[in-house]
Amino acid sequence: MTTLPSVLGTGLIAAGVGFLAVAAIGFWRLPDLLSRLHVLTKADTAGLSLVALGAACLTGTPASILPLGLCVLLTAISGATVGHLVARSVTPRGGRS
Amino acid sequence: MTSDLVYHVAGAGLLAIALWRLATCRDTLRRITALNVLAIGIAMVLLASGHDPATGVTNPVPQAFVLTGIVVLVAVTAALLALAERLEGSSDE
Amino acid sequence: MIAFDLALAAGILLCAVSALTRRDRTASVAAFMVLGLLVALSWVRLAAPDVALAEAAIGAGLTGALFLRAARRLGPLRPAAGRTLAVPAALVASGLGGGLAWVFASASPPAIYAPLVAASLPESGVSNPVTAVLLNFRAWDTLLEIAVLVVALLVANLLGSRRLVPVSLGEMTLPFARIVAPISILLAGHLLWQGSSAPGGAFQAGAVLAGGLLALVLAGLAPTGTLVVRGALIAGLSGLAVFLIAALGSEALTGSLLGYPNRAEKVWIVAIEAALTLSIAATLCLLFTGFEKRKTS
Amino acid sequence: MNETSLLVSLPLIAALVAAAWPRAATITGVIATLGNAGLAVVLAIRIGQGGAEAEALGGWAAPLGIGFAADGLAALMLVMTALVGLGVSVQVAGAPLPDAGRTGQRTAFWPLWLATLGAMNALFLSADLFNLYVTFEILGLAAVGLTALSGTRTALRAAFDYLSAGLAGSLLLLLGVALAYATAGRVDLAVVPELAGSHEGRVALGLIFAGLAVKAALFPLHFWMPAAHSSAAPEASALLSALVVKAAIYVALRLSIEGGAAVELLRLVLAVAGAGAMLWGAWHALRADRLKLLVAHSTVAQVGLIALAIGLTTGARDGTIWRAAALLMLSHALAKAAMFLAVGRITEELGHDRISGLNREELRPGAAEFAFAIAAISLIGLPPTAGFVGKWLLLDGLIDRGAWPWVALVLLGTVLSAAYLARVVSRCLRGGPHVAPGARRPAWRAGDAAALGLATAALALGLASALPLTLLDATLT
Repeated sequence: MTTLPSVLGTGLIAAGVGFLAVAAIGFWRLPDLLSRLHVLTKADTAGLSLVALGAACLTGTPASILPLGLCVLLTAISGATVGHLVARSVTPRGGRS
Repeated sequence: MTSDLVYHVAGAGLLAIALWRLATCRDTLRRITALNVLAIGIAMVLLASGHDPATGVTNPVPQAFVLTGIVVLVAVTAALLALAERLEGSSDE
Repeated sequence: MIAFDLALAAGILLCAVSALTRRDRTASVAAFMVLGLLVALSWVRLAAPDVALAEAAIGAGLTGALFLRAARRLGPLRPAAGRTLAVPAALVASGLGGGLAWVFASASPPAIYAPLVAASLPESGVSNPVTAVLLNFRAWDTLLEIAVLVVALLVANLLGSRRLVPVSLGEMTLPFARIVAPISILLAGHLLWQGSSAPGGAFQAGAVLAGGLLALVLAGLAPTGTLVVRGALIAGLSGLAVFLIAALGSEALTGSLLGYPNRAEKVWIVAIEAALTLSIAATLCLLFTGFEKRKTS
Repeated sequence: MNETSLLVSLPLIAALVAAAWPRAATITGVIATLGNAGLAVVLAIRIGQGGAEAEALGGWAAPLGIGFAADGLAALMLVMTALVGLGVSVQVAGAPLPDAGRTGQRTAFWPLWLATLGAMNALFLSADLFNLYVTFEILGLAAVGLTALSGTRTALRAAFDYLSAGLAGSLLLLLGVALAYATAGRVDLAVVPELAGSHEGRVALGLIFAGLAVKAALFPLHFWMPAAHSSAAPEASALLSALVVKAAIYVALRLSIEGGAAVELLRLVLAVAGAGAMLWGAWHALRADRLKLLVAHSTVAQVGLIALAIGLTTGARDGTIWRAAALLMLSHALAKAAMFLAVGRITEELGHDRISGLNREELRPGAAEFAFAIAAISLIGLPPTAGFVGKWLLLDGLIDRGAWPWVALVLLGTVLSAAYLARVVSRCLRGGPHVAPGARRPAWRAGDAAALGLATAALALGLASALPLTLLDATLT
């Protein structure tokens, strides 16, 4: 069972979960909305991509890589868009940040 | 202790919380949320009953019941929310 | 895995309490949506992936969106008048919950459905047992369930629920809508086709399609004229019409309501499911966007 | 094609047509209601002659599939629904349309009524607990639409309370069905005797009955009902009070027949709740100041009487009491629909529905007042109406068993109903010196014809009560 892809996959997933944990702690500890957003959008995207990559290594079939890639793409784009919208809603109208 | 028992207890817990909220709260949106939580609780005990820990398979018939329940619930919730919004609007007029 | 189950159950209960006690409406709706996602996860653990898909898409996603719309329109929670019933009600409710948990945990159903489903599955035309139950063995339940959706649509139409007017979200949202909408169409088709042999089916596909359509509407990319709303209403009604015609047609052919002709079951089921997918998507979309443009606020 | 399939599918198809083409809504609605009545009568005749029929939908036998059980009781309910529906449809189709708002209301009425009709038919035929839950949801939503039809704030408030109470009731029912599955492993109606044999099963039946009690507005779970039934438009009130409430009662009756002697405790609770409802409803009807509120409270009382009859059923199929309950349901449906339609007409003529204002000098009593009086006679249970036959059978069965306290309660309820209905009848049928010489007569409207027709049907069924009773003999065992 301890082949290279499985070790690599487990490592990647662990790293991804670490990213997500850091993001969660940041969300909890940081003082204001914009810095919380900053933490969430970036660390989440990175964490999820690492988890997906790890999962792809673990399964190793092309059929599972397509949905995983789709997951990463959708989370990345929706995370970015939602982050933008939330930031916009708190920025004073007309003000550029 | 099996995982089925955990979900039975969690489902009953959801039922208890929802019933408590239904009995004590008058706010329309809160009541609708409580009814939704109640439905989730029912679905959970139903699925946990249909789960066979020996084979790890869940009976498809209760699964179909829960699926039907989810769709029915979103329809009724939408109607309730439309009524609640209409009520709110007519009190302002 | 028992530790995971315990943690999940604790999270579910925590979210439920939070959704029902937070004074801030948005926070309460957010807790409800997280509850839906955690519940979907628990249903994966209970080996019910079809239900998990539907719960995530409909229970958490669309219901949550409906709640958010209502939270916005209903305004903040008014402080309740001083009621002292909370403690006795909590005692009664926890007693009831404990009793129910005990009753449910002590009951173990005799295996009646499982062998019947297993024996009849080869004749049902599909190999996903949940789809076989929903569209063949107990198709009458499903037909009536679609009727519930139709009646909800009629009630919303009657109430003239206020139409959602998309505010300008800026051009940053355009790429999102432009990517999500086509993907949702592809995904809906995939779920629909896959439903006959693996988790998926008309409800999951319809919900995903509705999500894609809503992304277009909210980004201001979809037409919202009166004619479009009317067309969507007809599309919402058409699913039940197709199902009813198929029911009566199958009776004319085989002498039994919803008894599909032999060896053509899969064609009938997939055709009905395709019509249902479109109609469910239109219905869910309309229930969210509303019908009437009204001037109030 | 089979009548049962057409009975459940035609109303739904017509509802879709009426919703998609609002301009053709009235004609579609009238044709579908007529067709439904024809089908129901044909089915009832066939069952009366050939006995009960059972059908497995899609060829999948219960417990896996869903069965239709078309027996005498179901056929009686189908005919009842068809008759009341015909009356109400005549009233709606023939009503004058003074303004555009009314037109919108009328086009919205038809799809909702047709969906109600389809759901009622499906409910009466269904022999599966989960399927019953789904039909209840259609019925609940359509009924809420009917309540909200008039669009006033009180109607909307009542509709909201109605829908949330109805949803809570359905969810209790669903919880009971879930527990029934967890106990017995299946949910078709034949499982009820098995459920009655174990503790868990009895809890499941208790939950189902509690859900039904909420839906039937049984005391003390009736809080939502008088407001909903008195604030809706008259045609909607007639449908809600005469038919929709009966759906839950019908299921309670069906379950207690199926359950046999084993559900004794539940039935006792039902009987006590019924007695409570009878007294509470009568008390509030005696004190009501508005006509519609009086009629709505009288529904609480009458439903209580029917629940009492169901509760006192011994479970044996040869008993008379459950037949009495079925007959009381039929007579209450016809009389109550006639009464609400008549009240609608009276309100239209007078411009208000205050009971104290029914003594008027400038307006002669018309057909609506007459219809109200006949309906009242049937509700009180005076001969020769169907209500009389129902009450007679009930008392007969109770006296046979020597259940004297219950006999006294039923008689007390009868006296009370005579008292509160007399408040209205004595005022609106007074002629002679009270009416000024130049008093005008109210104009003749379709609503009068509908109310009179339904009231006459309640009267005629008393004379021809052998028909429903022979039909009931063909009830499934």
